[in-house]
Amino acid sequence: MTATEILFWFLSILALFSALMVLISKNPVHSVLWLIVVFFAISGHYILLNAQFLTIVNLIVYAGAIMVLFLFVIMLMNLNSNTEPQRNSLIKLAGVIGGCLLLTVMVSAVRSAGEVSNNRALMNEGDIGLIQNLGKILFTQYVVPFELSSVLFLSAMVGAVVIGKKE
Amino acid sequence: MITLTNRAKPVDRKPMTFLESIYLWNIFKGMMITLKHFFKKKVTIQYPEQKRSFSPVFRGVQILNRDEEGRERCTACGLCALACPAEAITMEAAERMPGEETLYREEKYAAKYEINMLRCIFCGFCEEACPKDAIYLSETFAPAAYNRKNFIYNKQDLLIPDPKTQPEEFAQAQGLRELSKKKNN
Amino acid sequence: MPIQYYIILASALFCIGVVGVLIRRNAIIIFMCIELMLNSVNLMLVAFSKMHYGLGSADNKIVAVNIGTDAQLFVFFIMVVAAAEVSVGLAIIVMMYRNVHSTDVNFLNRLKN
Amino acid sequence: MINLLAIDWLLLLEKLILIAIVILASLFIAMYETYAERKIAAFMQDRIGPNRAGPLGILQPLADGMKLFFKEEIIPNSSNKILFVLGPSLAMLTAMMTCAVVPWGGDINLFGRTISLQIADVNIGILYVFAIVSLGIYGVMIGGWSSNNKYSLLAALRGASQVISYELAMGLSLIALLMMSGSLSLKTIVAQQMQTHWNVLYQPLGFLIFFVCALAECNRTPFDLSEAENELNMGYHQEYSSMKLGFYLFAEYVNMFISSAIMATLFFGGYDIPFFNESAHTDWGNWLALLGIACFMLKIAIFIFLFMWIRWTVPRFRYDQLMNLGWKKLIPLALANMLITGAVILWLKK
Repeated sequence: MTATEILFWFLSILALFSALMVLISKNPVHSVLWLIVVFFAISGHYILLNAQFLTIVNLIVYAGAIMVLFLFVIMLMNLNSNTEPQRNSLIKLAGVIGGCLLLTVMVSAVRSAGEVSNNRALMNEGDIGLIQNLGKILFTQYVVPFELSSVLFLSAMVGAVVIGKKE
Repeated sequence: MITLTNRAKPVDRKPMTFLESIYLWNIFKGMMITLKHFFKKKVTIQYPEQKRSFSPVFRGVQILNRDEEGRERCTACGLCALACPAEAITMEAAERMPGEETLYREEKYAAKYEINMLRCIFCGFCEEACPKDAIYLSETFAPAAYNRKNFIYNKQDLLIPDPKTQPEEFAQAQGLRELSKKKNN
Repeated sequence: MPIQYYIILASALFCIGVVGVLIRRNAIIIFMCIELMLNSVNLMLVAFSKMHYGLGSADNKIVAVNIGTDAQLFVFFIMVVAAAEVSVGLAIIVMMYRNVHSTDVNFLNRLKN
Repeated sequence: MINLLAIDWLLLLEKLILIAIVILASLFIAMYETYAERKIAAFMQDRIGPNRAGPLGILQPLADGMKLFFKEEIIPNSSNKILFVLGPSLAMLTAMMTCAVVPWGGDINLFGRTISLQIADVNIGILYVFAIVSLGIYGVMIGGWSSNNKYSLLAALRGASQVISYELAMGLSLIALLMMSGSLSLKTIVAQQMQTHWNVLYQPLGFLIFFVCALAECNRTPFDLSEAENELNMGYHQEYSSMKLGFYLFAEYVNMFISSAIMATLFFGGYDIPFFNESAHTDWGNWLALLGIACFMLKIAIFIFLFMWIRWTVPRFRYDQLMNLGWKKLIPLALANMLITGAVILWLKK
């Protein structure tokens, strides 16, 4: 076991456990906090894959902005475990079984794909994830999508304001 | 409009310009004022060590006066109790026995003299009403106490020390009366 | 790290997201599960990008500089879209809460009839 | 892949010692910031401030800390217990995490090793600071929500929206700076400023916007809406007592220290000694590094004084004024600053 492997297993288990806790927690605020832990674990994976830019963007965008918005909305509505609507257990069971089946299909697909399983993801090396390389590509090859996404952002902002406004 | 001083400025309700609305210049002016105060002389009085002198018209806790020979001046006439708007003063009169001439100045004296400091409003009417110069408002305040009983001052608390037998305490009492020591032990 | 570990981890996260969408009734939690699914896809994309980079650099050192960057930029764009989506989606949920005083998706079936 | 045995243990030890020193130093400085705050407040109000504990009152922070420690700890019955404890610890954690990327000084030589006085020189330094700052709001939000108190909740919501709004302007004001430096690493930015001039000379507007946003991010007056005493009863930490309250207050002071350090690093040359050519005096060795640290601390102290000076001068903004300032004034200004900087850089390159 190298340090990287230990970290990989730790982060994976943390991610899966907290993703499960997102589902299990009755209180929406707890769900949000567990989801933040998932995002941290995924950011940790990005660090292991030497994708530093994505690590930090993931933290800023997801943990720093999106989840704050979620938390904000939940606090504004004052939701807690008492007001939480529950599905009946039959539907829950059906959902869990469906999810497990999906997972089984995916895992078996991966196992049967022989050529992929020989490949490895490079850890701790390869500097394509560094901000300098990504920036160069982003502002040359991908400059049109980049500008389009900024337009998308602007329209989303306007849309949110229009929807949220009291008439 | 007639103004009291020529410093009054009419309220201006113009909408702010952009430069005004980022507040920078005004904040800078305000900060210069606080900086000026930063280097000013401090007005703090270090209380238990330093004490601030009372104003000459300060009306503090009452004292019962004695004459030059150390006799009590009060004759228990009751004018102070009558003048008192808060009804804080009660007294009982007694007649002077032979042999007590060194203690009391007149033939009648106050056997019991109480002022309820919780009622007293320190208006000074008792001092004005007294025909014998027996009650004065001193230049100190009534100290804090833990229960109500201690705020009812009796004659022993109010009388200033005898100038003949206790000249030092008398001199001190003319300045400040240390009631706190007596009351809170 | 073998790539299938990442694939399995990402698909497990994705399935947890799917289950969450199926079993919860709170619109906000459902929304969060969608974010979880997006994130699992992101993780997979980054892992694949590093895999391709590794393969490319083994074949040819000179071309290898940019191999795999597009996957990471895709992740970046997914994050952009997710942020936009959240701002609109949460505005919708707030509006819904204002109208029906609940975030239960079962109250949202009024278009049926 | 790194093998466990192949880790440079000496480097690890060195970094651990550095982390310990930095954390202790920032706690110590935060402690004396409370003292400085009281003294400066007093001086600006023509008083003399605390002067009983020790000579000139310099033991006052210890006394305050002791008091907080010995106070009764109250956890409200209807609060969410776990989150109630988590809130202040998160606030403290995020406050302390930022100091990892600040370069505290140049290199020093000890026992034949060259030790860099920076915990981690990551090439995404500024973005890391941003990430941690944006996480800092969780302490406030969780604390405010879990107290189960209307005032705390209102304050937490206010604080969250304030921090999110001002983060935008902060980021935009920094983009102009990054366009000039071309690097996100704080150490590189300092090195560049050592060779040329301080960034504040090129980016005065950017600095001003950054400074205002830093005030807002630290919840300092005039932007302390989330802890407004007279409107919200102390704000989000109303239900807190004892050392948990102390953590919140302490985190605020640590934040102030760190943001002063960041500002000094980005705009005022970090550990650069003004009007002094370091590269000509490399033979001074460790003394040069120590002088640099002293200079850096001096700059930080000036910023902290500025923070306090503003606190005791400017009254609190109204909530709509705060949002107006953030969205309608600072963000357009920052955008304009960015455009102008970009245009000038293009023009100079031609």
